[in-house]
Amino acid sequence: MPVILQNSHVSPEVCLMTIKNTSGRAGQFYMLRPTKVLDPLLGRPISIHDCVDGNCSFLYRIAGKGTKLMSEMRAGDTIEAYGPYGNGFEPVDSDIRLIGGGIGIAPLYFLARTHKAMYPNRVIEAYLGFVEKPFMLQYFRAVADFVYVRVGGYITADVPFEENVINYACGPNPMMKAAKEEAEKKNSKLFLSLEAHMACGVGACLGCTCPTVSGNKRVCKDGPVFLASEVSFE
Amino acid sequence: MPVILQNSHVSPEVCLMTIKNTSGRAGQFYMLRPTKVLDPLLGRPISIHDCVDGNCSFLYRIAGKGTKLMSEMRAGDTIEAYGPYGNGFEPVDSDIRLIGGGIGIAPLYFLARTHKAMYPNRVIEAYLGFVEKPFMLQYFRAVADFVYVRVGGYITADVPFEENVINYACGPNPMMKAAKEEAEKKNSKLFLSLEAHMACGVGACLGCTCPTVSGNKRVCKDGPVFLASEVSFE
Amino acid sequence: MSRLTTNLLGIQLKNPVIAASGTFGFGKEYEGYFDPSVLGGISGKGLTLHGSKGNSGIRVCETPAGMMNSIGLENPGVAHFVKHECHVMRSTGAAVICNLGGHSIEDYVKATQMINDADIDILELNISCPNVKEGGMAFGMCGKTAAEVVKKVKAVTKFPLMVKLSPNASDISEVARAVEDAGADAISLINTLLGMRIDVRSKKPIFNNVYAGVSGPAVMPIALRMVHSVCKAVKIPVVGLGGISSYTDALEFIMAGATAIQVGTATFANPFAMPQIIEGLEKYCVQNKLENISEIRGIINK
Amino acid sequence: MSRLTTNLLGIQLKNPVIAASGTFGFGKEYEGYFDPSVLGGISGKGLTLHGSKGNSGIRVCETPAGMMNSIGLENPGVAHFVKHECHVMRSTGAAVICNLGGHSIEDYVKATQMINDADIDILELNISCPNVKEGGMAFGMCGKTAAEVVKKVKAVTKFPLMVKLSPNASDISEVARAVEDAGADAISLINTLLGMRIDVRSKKPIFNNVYAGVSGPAVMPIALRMVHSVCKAVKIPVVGLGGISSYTDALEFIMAGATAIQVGTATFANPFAMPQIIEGLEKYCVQNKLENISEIRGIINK
Ligand SMILES: Cc1cc2nc3c(=O)[nH]c(=O)nc-3n(C[C@H](O)[C@H](O)[C@H](O)COP(=O)(O)OP(=O)(O)OC[C@H]3O[C@@H](n4cnc5c(N)ncnc54)[C@H](O)[C@@H]3O)c2cc1C
Ligand SMILES: Cc1cc2nc3c(=O)[nH]c(=O)nc-3n(C[C@H](O)[C@H](O)[C@H](O)COP(=O)(O)OP(=O)(O)OC[C@H]3O[C@@H](n4cnc5c(N)ncnc54)[C@H](O)[C@@H]3O)c2cc1C
Ligand SMILES: Cc1cc2nc3c(=O)[nH]c(=O)nc-3n(C[C@H](O)[C@H](O)[C@H](O)COP(=O)(O)O)c2cc1C
Ligand SMILES: Cc1cc2nc3c(=O)[nH]c(=O)nc-3n(C[C@H](O)[C@H](O)[C@H](O)COP(=O)(O)O)c2cc1C
Ligand code: FES
Ligand code: FES
Repeated sequence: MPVILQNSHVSPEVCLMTIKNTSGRAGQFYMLRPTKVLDPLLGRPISIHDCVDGNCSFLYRIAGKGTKLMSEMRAGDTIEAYGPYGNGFEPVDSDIRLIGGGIGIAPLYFLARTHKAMYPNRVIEAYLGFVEKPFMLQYFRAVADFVYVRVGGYITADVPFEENVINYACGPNPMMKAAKEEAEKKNSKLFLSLEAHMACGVGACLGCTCPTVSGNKRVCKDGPVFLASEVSFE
Repeated sequence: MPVILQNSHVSPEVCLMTIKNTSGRAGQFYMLRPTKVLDPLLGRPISIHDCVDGNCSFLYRIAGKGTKLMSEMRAGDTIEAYGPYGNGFEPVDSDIRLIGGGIGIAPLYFLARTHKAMYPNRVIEAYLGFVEKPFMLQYFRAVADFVYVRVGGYITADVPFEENVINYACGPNPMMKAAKEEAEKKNSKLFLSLEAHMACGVGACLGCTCPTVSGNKRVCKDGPVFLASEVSFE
Repeated sequence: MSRLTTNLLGIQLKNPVIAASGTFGFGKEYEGYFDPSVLGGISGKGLTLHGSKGNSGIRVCETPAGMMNSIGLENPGVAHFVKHECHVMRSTGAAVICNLGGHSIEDYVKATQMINDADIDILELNISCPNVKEGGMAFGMCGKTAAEVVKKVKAVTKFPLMVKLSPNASDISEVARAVEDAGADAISLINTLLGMRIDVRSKKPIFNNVYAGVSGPAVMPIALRMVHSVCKAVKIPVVGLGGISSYTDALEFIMAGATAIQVGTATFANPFAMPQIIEGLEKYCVQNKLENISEIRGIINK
Repeated sequence: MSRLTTNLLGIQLKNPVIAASGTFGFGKEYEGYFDPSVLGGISGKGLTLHGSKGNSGIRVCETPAGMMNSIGLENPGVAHFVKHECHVMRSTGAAVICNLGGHSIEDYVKATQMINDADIDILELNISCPNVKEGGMAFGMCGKTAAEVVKKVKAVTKFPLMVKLSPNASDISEVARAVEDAGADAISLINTLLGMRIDVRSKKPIFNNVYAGVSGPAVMPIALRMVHSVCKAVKIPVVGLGGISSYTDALEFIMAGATAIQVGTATFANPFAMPQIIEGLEKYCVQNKLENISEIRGIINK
């Protein structure tokens, strides 16, 4: 079973865990189970925040029971980690803009790193919104060309959606809905990394479906990354 | 929540855990819960194996889910420990004989230490039976005047029950039943520390009752130590 | 009046948290952990007319996030209760609920008459114990038999009558309506769900009775659903229980329509469960600016 | 013949472990973890005549040692299954069980006729889905309605017919006897238990449908009890499921009388659950010198 290499707080509510022998692409996620017993039962979907030398790190917010337990684990403990799951972000040779809301910034960092490595001459701008205290800014500053931070309110209001820049958004649903509307107005291409309650993570249970223009899609298997124009918010 | 001071194997199947700020008399027990989640749900009754400077130690066999989890805990972890529960052994100014079967030896060590401290001139003999490899013998040798060990078969067959020596037995039910029969034949006084599945440990649920000559008794509250002559084995 | 004060059948409970029958003795066993006077009420161990030694063999075992019991209503009998235990319960300072089981309608009626001499607040009629061979749950399995015993008991009791329903009933809302029509003043639910475990080593059922009652967090979603549908089916107050182990669990039952809640199995796992739930509800009211917890009662149905 | 070979309605299963409907797609989703050919069988996602988009809103949530789902039978429809999915299932190498739900008797019958063109081994009639508004579980709630649909389906299907029962039925043994009399060749149980959860923050039920189905280890003792009583009530083979997550759980069901078992929720928590159960059963047979697992089937009743 995968071993935890380190696990520490980056803020009172947010932790960073590195798990040995895990891998994946930006935008993919793992189902993490912090117990060996039957409660909590299901894995928790957590995006890959970075991956270096075959060890992925995960940035997670203590939201409830499962993430609380995760936050109490220590280096050397083992954790059930199933994945990598999902399609991940499609790397495109273009300037890109990252739009992150709260813990939604987690997968965007890995995307930024991957994009910079593949297309070093392309511009990466990060628009990061937080309800309270921002976190992980230094990470984004190290890799993005421009980092804009907002505390409170909607970060999407500040993003200059443009036709020739591709946008990637991850955050709470209302933020993503707003991003979709803004992007469509400006005719700007936008990818969303969606959230949904999940049971299996592999496409077997149909617990995570979201309606799209081409019918129901499974967030875990067909996503979590979708072109915003295809997603039908309820 | 009580902190674990140390936890280590004394044999592949048996561990010794010391928990800070716990207390009690020989023959009493704690309900230990190795998780903060809802599975396993109930505390596990484990006898006090020793108590030094306000820290009790517990000798336990990995029997199932709960004790397995206990065995994986480490110094510094916290554990839910409720107790001390039960009546414990009554110290008597007499020569005594301890009869332990397998992990049943756990509470007898503390009894021996207490007895030696109170009545240093009294003789303590320990008859310890094991299915396979014996464990903790050095502990008993340090405090008892005589230690007899049997591997396989019934230890009770080897115990010279005598009228003027008080016997204390703890072990699997068939052993205790045999001890009772032998002791009665020889008119020798015998105390038994009984086992029963428990839910509450405080006498509230009636889950642990055993039939006695004076009606049902709660093993957790009225016991776990009973005069053998009062216990009615089914 | 505090934010948690709850009126149940004319009795002022300090708060809506009641110790469930069979899990709290007659009120004194957990005194080492907390003062039972903090509780809204205590439902005592289920009584039967003549008392009983209960079932033989293993009586409790654990299941995933739950437990099973086959106590079989071990109890000292109604006469002993009236003479010795009801004072003990009264001395706790919590409202006193007397839980009564039985094997026949005559037993129930006789016992009810004897309890009239006791100092209690509410009579909780247990027609839902799955662990006794005759009677018990059998009365709670359908509306007709349930109504019959409720009518007879209601005719003789001088206390407010709460009837405890079985989740094993065919249609629990139907049973609820029947007991309401028969004169019940309140309903409590759920008792334990019928379950079974096998010891694979001995190749025998764990319990001598083969089946036993499942309780604890595992059954919480099932209990909540039943409480919700009974709240919609009847007008009398409903006391919800089944797997409650945290104040948010308690809130779910209250939001589904329960007037009060009971806590059973959770206390075994965590002796402080009830005081913690009370504290959690109190804080919730403060944070959400509720003058009384009743403001959110049944809110999901509104 | 291996120690685990199990004959179910004339079909030779490699072992008695079947993936439960709705938890294993059409057999390919867990290929990254293990080769599905190791399984005794696979029951595919429940189909309906015309297919369905399923329910809106949150569809799964966790409960203590269990989960709830309100998928609402999202499926591509029978025609699509016959054309595209049954070959996929066949290619896994495990026995192919087609799970069929429906909203009306006519639907069930029409769908059954269409499935006659498919390459499957067993038809599993789902009269127990709690998550669809019309039909579904309604058919499985009492013996009379259950028998009616079973009779009509049995008359037209060319495959062995297994009927999947609902634990929410009034008297599950009565339903079991009724479907046996109506011509069912086997029975599987349990489907999910009706439950509910409330989001205390939004003060609304978690699920748009309010109630949803509970599954997973939490329900295991309840499922085992029902399987045991159905095994005693009928002569046809019984396939047991509900909360099985280890080989000892599987043994309990087999010792209670089940011919085979299914595993659902456990696979979500641990993708290797089924291969581990198979391995555990195999070892158990070796250690206990069983030539075939069937030697302990129903042993607690002997
Ligand atoms: C594809 C994907 C990637 C994600 N990546 C991250 C990440 O990198 N960092 C991070 O902090 N969070 C991430 N989340 C959200 C994270 O999964 C939830 O916060 C987490 O499951 C909460 O679990 P809990 O036990 O702490 O909370 P509880 O409320 O106790 O969880 C109860 C149940 O609800 C589910 N649940 C609760 N909230 C959510 C949610 N927002 N999304 C999905 N399921 C939920 C849980 O998985 C669990 O099954 C991601 C979600 C998805 C779908
Ligand atoms: C008063 C008393 C003192 C004890 N002292 C010790 C001790 O010092 N060292 C030690 O190793 N063991 C002791 N035991 C036995 C110990 O409680 C069990 O081995 C333990 O509960 C098994 O839990 P598990 O989760 O590992 O096993 P599981 O089989 O997974 O347990 C399942 C359930 O059954 C109960 N259970 C299983 N076996 C027993 C048993 N033999 N007695 C009571 N309940 C049981 C568990 O408590 C749990 O609720 C004592 C028992 C009692 C009653
Ligand atoms: C050990 C035990 C004994 C019980 N005895 C009784 C009883 O005597 N009378 C009764 O009405 N219910 C009895 N119950 C049922 C509980 O009061 C309660 O209805 C049930 O356990 C569900 O609640 P819980 O999940 O909070 O425990 C008993 C339950 C347990 C676990
Ligand atoms: C997400 C999910 C989807 C399900 N879909 C179906 C279905 O389509 N048809 C069906 O008969 N049962 C369905 N079930 C019920 C399972 O097949 C099984 O009966 C139930 O979950 C109990 O078993 P378990 O505890 O092992 O999961 C579903 C269960 C779950 C959890
Ligand atoms: S989580 Fe099961 S299909 Fe997506
Ligand atoms: S364990 Fe509850 S009375 Fe003894």
